[in-house]
Amino acid sequence: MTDGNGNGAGGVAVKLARKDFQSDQEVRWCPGCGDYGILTAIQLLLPETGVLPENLVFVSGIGCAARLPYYMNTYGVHSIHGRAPAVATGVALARPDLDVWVIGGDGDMLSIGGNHLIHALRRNVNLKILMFNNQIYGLTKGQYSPTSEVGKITKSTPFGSLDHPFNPVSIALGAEASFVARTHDMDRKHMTEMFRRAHEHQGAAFVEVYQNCNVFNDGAFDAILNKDARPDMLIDLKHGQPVRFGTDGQLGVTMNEFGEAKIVEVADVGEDKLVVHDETRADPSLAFSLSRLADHPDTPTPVGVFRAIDRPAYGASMQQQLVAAVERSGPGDLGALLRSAPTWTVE
Amino acid sequence: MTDGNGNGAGGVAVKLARKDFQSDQEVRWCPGCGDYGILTAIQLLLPETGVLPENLVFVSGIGCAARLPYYMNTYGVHSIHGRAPAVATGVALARPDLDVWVIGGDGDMLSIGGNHLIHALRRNVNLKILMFNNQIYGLTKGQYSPTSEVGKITKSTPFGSLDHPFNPVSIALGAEASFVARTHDMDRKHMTEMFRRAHEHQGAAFVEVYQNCNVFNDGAFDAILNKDARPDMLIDLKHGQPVRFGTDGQLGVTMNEFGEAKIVEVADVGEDKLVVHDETRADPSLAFSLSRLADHPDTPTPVGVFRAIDRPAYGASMQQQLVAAVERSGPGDLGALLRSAPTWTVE
Amino acid sequence: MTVEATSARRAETLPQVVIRFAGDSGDGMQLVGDRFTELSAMFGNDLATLPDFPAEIRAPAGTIAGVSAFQVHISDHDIVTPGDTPNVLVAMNPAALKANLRDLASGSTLLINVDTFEQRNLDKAGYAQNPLHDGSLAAYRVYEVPMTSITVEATKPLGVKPRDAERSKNFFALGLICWMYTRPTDPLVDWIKKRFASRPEVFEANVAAFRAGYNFGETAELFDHAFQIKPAPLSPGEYRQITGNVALSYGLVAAAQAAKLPLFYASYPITPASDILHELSKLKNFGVKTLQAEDEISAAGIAIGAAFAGNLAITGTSGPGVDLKSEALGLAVSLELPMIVVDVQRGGPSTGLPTKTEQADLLLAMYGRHGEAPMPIVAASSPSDCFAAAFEAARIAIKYRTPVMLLTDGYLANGAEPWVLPDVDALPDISVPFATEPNHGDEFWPYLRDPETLARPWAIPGTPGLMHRVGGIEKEDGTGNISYDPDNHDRMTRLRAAKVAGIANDIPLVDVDDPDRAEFLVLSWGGTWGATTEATRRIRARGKNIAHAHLRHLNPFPRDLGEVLHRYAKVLVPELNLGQLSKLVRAEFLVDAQSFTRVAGVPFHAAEIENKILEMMQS
Amino acid sequence: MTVEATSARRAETLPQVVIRFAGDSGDGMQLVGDRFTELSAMFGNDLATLPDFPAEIRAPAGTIAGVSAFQVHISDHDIVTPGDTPNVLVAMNPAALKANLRDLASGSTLLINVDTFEQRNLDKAGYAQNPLHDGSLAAYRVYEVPMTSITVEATKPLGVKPRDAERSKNFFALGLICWMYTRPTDPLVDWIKKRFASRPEVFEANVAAFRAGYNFGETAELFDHAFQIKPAPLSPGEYRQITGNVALSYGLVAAAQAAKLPLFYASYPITPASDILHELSKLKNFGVKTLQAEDEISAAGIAIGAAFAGNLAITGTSGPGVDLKSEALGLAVSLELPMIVVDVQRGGPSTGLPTKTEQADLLLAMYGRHGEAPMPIVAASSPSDCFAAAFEAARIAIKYRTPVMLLTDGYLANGAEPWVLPDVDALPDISVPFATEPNHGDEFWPYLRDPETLARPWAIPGTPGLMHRVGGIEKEDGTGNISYDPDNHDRMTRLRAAKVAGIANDIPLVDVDDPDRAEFLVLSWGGTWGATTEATRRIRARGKNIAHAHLRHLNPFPRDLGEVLHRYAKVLVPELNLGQLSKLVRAEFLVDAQSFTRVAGVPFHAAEIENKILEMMQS
Ligand SMILES: Cc1ncc(C[n+]2csc(CCOP(=O)(O)OP(=O)(O)O)c2C)c(N)n1
Ligand SMILES: Cc1ncc(C[n+]2csc(CCOP(=O)(O)OP(=O)(O)O)c2C)c(N)n1
Ligand code: SF4
Ligand code: SF4
Ligand SMILES: [Mg+2]
Ligand SMILES: [Mg+2]
Repeated sequence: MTDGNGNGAGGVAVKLARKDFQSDQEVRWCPGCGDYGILTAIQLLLPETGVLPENLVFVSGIGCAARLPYYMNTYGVHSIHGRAPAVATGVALARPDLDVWVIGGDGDMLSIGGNHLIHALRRNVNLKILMFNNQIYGLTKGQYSPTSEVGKITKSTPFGSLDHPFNPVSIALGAEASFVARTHDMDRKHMTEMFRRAHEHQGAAFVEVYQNCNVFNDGAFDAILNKDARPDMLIDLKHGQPVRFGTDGQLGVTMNEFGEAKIVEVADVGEDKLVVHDETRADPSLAFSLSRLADHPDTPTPVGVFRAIDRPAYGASMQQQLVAAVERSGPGDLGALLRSAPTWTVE
Repeated sequence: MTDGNGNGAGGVAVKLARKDFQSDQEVRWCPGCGDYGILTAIQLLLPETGVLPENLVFVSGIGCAARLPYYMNTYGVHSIHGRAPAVATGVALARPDLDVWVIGGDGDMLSIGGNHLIHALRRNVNLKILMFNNQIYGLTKGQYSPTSEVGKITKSTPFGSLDHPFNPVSIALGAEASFVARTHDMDRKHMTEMFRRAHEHQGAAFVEVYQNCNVFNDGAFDAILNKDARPDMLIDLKHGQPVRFGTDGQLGVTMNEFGEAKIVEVADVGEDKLVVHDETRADPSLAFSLSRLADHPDTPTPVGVFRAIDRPAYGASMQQQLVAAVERSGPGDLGALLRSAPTWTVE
Repeated sequence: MTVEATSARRAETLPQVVIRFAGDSGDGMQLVGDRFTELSAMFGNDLATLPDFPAEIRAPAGTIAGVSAFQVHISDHDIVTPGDTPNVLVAMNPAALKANLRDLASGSTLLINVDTFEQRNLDKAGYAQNPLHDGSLAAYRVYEVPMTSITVEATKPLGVKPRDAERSKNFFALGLICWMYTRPTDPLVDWIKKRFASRPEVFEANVAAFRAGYNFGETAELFDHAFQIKPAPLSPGEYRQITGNVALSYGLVAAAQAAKLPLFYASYPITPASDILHELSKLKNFGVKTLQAEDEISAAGIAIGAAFAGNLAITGTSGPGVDLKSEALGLAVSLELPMIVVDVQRGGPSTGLPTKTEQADLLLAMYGRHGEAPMPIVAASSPSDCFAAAFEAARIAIKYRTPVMLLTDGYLANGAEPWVLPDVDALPDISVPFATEPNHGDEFWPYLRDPETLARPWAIPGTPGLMHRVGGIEKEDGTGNISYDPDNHDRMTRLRAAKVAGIANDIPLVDVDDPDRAEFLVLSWGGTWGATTEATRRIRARGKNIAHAHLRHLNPFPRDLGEVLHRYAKVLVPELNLGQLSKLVRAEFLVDAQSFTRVAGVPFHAAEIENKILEMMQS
Repeated sequence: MTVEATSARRAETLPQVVIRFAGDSGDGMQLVGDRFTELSAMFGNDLATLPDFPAEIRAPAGTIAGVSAFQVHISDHDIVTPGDTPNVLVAMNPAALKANLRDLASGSTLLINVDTFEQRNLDKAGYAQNPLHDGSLAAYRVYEVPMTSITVEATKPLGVKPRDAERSKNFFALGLICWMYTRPTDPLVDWIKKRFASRPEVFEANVAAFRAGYNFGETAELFDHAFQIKPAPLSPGEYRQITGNVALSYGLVAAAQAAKLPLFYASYPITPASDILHELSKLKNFGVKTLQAEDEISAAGIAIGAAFAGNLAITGTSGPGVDLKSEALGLAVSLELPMIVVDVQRGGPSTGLPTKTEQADLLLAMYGRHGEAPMPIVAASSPSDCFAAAFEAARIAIKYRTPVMLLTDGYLANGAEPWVLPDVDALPDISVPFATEPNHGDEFWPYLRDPETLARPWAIPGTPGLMHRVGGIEKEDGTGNISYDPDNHDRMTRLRAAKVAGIANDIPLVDVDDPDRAEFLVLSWGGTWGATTEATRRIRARGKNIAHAHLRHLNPFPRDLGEVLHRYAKVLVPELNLGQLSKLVRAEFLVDAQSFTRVAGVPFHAAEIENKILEMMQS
């Protein structure tokens, strides 16, 4: 049994369009919010996947990002802050036939929900987890988040925050994630591609989406995402290809003797010294070193798929155990179960 | 202000002994439990550090490991399951003069307490965190834990567990830990050394201690810790030295082009191809790749300090902000504070 | 060998006996207790048991903290409690004696493994003098038996090393007790054989020890005669012995079958609830899914997700876990999805007494969520009743699309009693149809309620055309869309309350046991059923009138409860807390219910309730 | 320019007026509401305010969901509520009109920004027809004012682009209202100057808009005359305006000083409690430590750690956060450490109505922890009273070494009123000594209680010789060592309860406001104080007798509460929940307290309570 491709029963391919995935609820984010573009990318992707709206479940926690399920004409649960990965795990394991997505912000998933996230990743539950990282708490009006840079001045840190931020890709890799990618709200094509890859992955797929909160943290990613900055600031990871970027591909990434990824001028080292990206390495070290290139999105930052390996998805394994048990012991017989301890009869 | 060395006020060096750190409570672990040895190592180390018992606080959650504070003649809080890093954060930030240790099991710290752990690490709160990893739930009598290997048969998984385990060193590194080490309950000297290093570190120090639960998971580490296995199975990381092991130092670790640590015969590659360990790399990639050498403790497994870098400890930074605020605005004046909005007087 | 026949002296007949086996955690007391119970069950006695585990940590051998005990009450008549005070205490070491002696009435019998009464063990138990010699046991009938040494002797011919042989001494004790109470021995020998099939030397040693114990009774001059307790006239049926946790697990499985739903149990291990997880984890061929979550919050979230997806979703835990689930349960209340939360109550607050029993989570179950978040509450009354209680919780959850709190406790969970097996084919159908069609023109309104039950439709993912979103923000009545309208919130708050309150119409009236039109009613709930029942029997045996009502449903109450309570001049509510049910009935019915409480981590003794009743009858 | 003087027409004097400013979230209604309030406060009126934020998400401009409102009640006499229904509604767009109209009585005044009443906006608000033209506003005095266009005109000379100019229209509205109610204008202009010091073009535009609004009132023929509301005869003292969240923050700082303890506030952001975190984060020069934790459980844990280490530790949140903290609070109860949990209640269950007010966490505060885990509960009654309530919570926490629940609500948190500044030098000393010496021979027993308060010693790390361990497992009375002894557990459970119950001896008796020896008492708690007070005033104004008692302490109750309640033939308990306090007093005192409830996310109107009282007087 394969975990949730969600193509449903009929088998008859129905051609669906974006509007089939749009609910009748008015989209309520601030004008200019990056969430709009992400929603669009999802709604554009889904018709291409062949999945039927009724076989999709979007689960979220609380936050601006977490409102997304309301806008999807699918099944959805807008749960409580931080718990979306848990609720979604329940959906996905109860019904491995479904296609389950988890949506949340950086606070929802890495602050209060950090534990559920890392456990969903290590378990490899078949979930497509999209974390909208705006490096701020949007919904509660602007406190710093676990991805905010040190020294961040916010309502709760008027003298600057002290906490060293998480690098979401690093922590996901540290948590044994089988699929990790990063994209951003300024590039619909890239987003769609990443979401497609996540969707195709069997198991837990974690996608960090850099998202602009134009109200409380405007321009957080400008240094890397401004149109003219991008060529020199975005490192587009491509499987099987040397890691290379820059307007004319003049920059690249090599591995030093400590296993650290370093940015170099290609001309200085020669193209064959560049790291050739391989998403499928069993060892997550390559993906991890790449994730360390940018401590904070103001130096050249990799986007794309860091890691995509095969590992049994939890739901499928669980299902197998049930099937194997029936094969071994026959389908459960309640009467026999009650008699599994010695019995005696009183006449 | 330095964070908690705990040497206390007087300044007069008192020579303390092991017994000064032993409480009057009977130690209650199963005979043969690895926890005994760890307790001893701690109690042997402390007199050497010069810290006074009254300046020490041991905080724990719930579990067999978490009973340790009762046996220490120091201040202690045996809190609730998973929350020790939070409680300890409160102690350490309220009182940066104290020397605060956190003790817990793999379930306590990585299952229910995973989120508090990773946040304490990224914040770099001045805590010495010792996680006794026996790859099982001891206190609740033998369920699998987040560090148990896949397929583990336990009370809660009679047909084998499905979850891919965490590698505690990897997750700590992914969570931006500034100090990460690993040791084991069979080598008191090594333990003591690791605890000493943790104690000297300013900030959050995470030490994974492989610990045998001889009742519910006996021999989990035999493959690497049996006396005769050790030379070939333990990779003793030493700062500034090539990573080398084996009875005659015949084995070593190199870095491949993907930044992956690989075990080699030194004779095959030559000593100068070996990785030279450097705890102090700003980039945690080296430490991370080393942590991946052993997915599970049945292949050669590194022990020692993986990473030890300088980063401001949270308590010290917090204190600095308070001091700076007083310097900037003078000590707080309550009367003036109440008048910080316009006032008027009714006669 | 069928040993009864060999007994020379005539056995004296007793109506009942309460035996407590006590020893070190490593001494195997639970095992022999279980065996004795099983033998007695098969023999036809009525019975009830009370295991008493040492606290969660393993204490050093020989210390008070390490004492493990197992009490069993067997009788020739219907009984409902494991007995107030043991008639016989088997004490394998000084600590076991010290820890248990205070529970014994004078005149009781002590069977003491005298081999262990040496200085080291006396010290560990905190005895300044050897109690066997200082006269402090004068009030008891003390039998000093060198259990260890006879066991070692008896197994020597088998080539067993003394160290190993010692480990069989619990079977010696069991053999002795079996002789004393003329139990059949063949089944026991068979059991040992099966259990230790793969280790024949252990099997042989244990059998040898068991026989040595039996023969010791037979031959030693210590005992006048054996006793016998005749089978009890139990109602006809096929019986087995069952503990509360197993009964509860089976009840869930039965409910899932009766509801035609897959069962999904998500939990995080915690004493004394873990065994439910262990039990259900074995039942994969029943299609039962179990998941050991990373914590209790996750387990609750997983259950919510599974319920949304159309499973019968359960999350089980004990008090600390219920605390943690509070927020998720509020969500479940708001989502109006069927789900069961099992709370196997233990001693609190905080970590408290994790292996002991208590009933102090009732008000948490009622009120432990922010906002107005009502949940039905069902409680089990005896170990075997956990089956029916679980079934009833599921029925309510499914029919009313609501999370239900199912309360048991440490005593019920681990206690055992005989149970007439229910006819599994006669279990009522508790299934409800999933929604399959639009219910409002061609729209689907997820909060359009059934006018009778007020339940909302359960439309599960995969159903074409019924796609909808649910969430914890207040929803518009009917459509389920987010609504911040003040009046709608007031209406929805009252609707949620009315739905739960309305369940009162769907549960039985109070079943009052009042043969004599008494003026005094005792009202019990949960695990105090047994002690209360026994207490009222004793009161009646004294020729006094007393009424007893027991509540299975704590929220809502049976609809005639107020009326029933007001019928009595005196109402007493015995509880293992500081008066939680009494608070509820006082508030609801303004009845001057008197609270009788004990919070000691142990079930009530029937005598405590009996005395309290007598005292109140006086005044 | 001091504009009052220029008014040609004579102003009519009113005793009071209730004005509601309503517009789109982006329209700056909270800002002008605040400004008007401040002007009125400085002018000497008594006042109370009620902001009404849109729900947590930012809704599209022009929609009902995006409407933000601010109500202010100003008067020439002592007032206690923000007013039941506005006399004047300023509606900046159709949605604002639609969302607020239902709260208005006929005859009220509507000031409408007519520029926004075009098709697009009417559609967004869901108006099929333009209400200005379809006669639906016939019952009101409608003033159609082209606020946007006049603002644009007025700022044109400054070279402001129309798009930018529009943003000043709220100041136009404010100017108009200031004219209508003859407010002093200089302070406002000063304020604008200060606020926009760094952006002179904004400053100038806003001042121009403000003046244009003022002059519009003065010159347009629309208005007969302006009104004036004389200063109120407030008791003498130095006043400021304060919201509940700020008052609470200051109360904590004051308590820390009075207790000579450093203040540590650990919290996770949540509406409507976040502002306490924001406020305290600014006060680093007071030595106040704040920490934004990763979640509410962590915040509670951090507070426990800080308390153990000797700080005055606080953790603040709202309902969902209290749920999550339950387990940690049980630990705090067991550890017997001083600590305050602030619950700024909001609409539940679950996410509920996160920006609205409610009082439905009282029973959660009482019972929301497994086991018997009693916590004192203190509640604030008005925005400024949050200062005193916080101080009192700290006093109890410190003196009795117990976690204390401090309840406020969304209305108190964001509402504002004038406050007489307390004399900070006269604050009572609430410090307690830390333990410094052994207390039992040469041993230190951490659970040896003060015989009077039953508090245990607070020995903080760093104190030589007093090293000790505390934990959540049951402790032996006195020594604090782990104890599984049954009787000890019973004793400790009762001791913990007795300690909290004993606080009744240390709090004031019920303060009953009963000038006429009435037979009917209204019992209120928390934020319903204002509406209840106003309702009883109105009842008395009708010549009827009514008594009113308000509870600051919900656990324990004042020790004479039962007696007080039994003195009255009728007792009414109005609450913004389904009757939580009424349950508590009924259970405790068997008094037939009637519950009057509304759960609509908004404070009671005094009229609702008034009518309920009248109705009950009838029957
Ligand atoms: C238990 C709980 N705690 C706190 C909150 C308040 N809260 C809602 S969303 C949020 C964080 C929002 O930040 P993020 O997850 O990054 O989402 P964003 O709004 O930035 O998309 C918080 C703290 C809550 N709803 N529930
Ligand atoms: C909230 C809560 N959930 C569950 C438990 C039960 N519990 C106690 S310790 C423990 C896990 C023990 O495993 P670990 O942390 O690895 O410690 P060990 O006993 O192996 O040293 C569990 C599940 C609890 N005490 N509290
Ligand atoms: S607050 Fe920020 S994240 Fe939230 S909707 Fe507005 S722009 Fe988007
Ligand atoms: S159960 Fe295991 S970990 Fe716990 S004390 Fe015993 S041996 Fe040690
Ligand atoms: Mg965010
Ligand atoms: Mg463990």
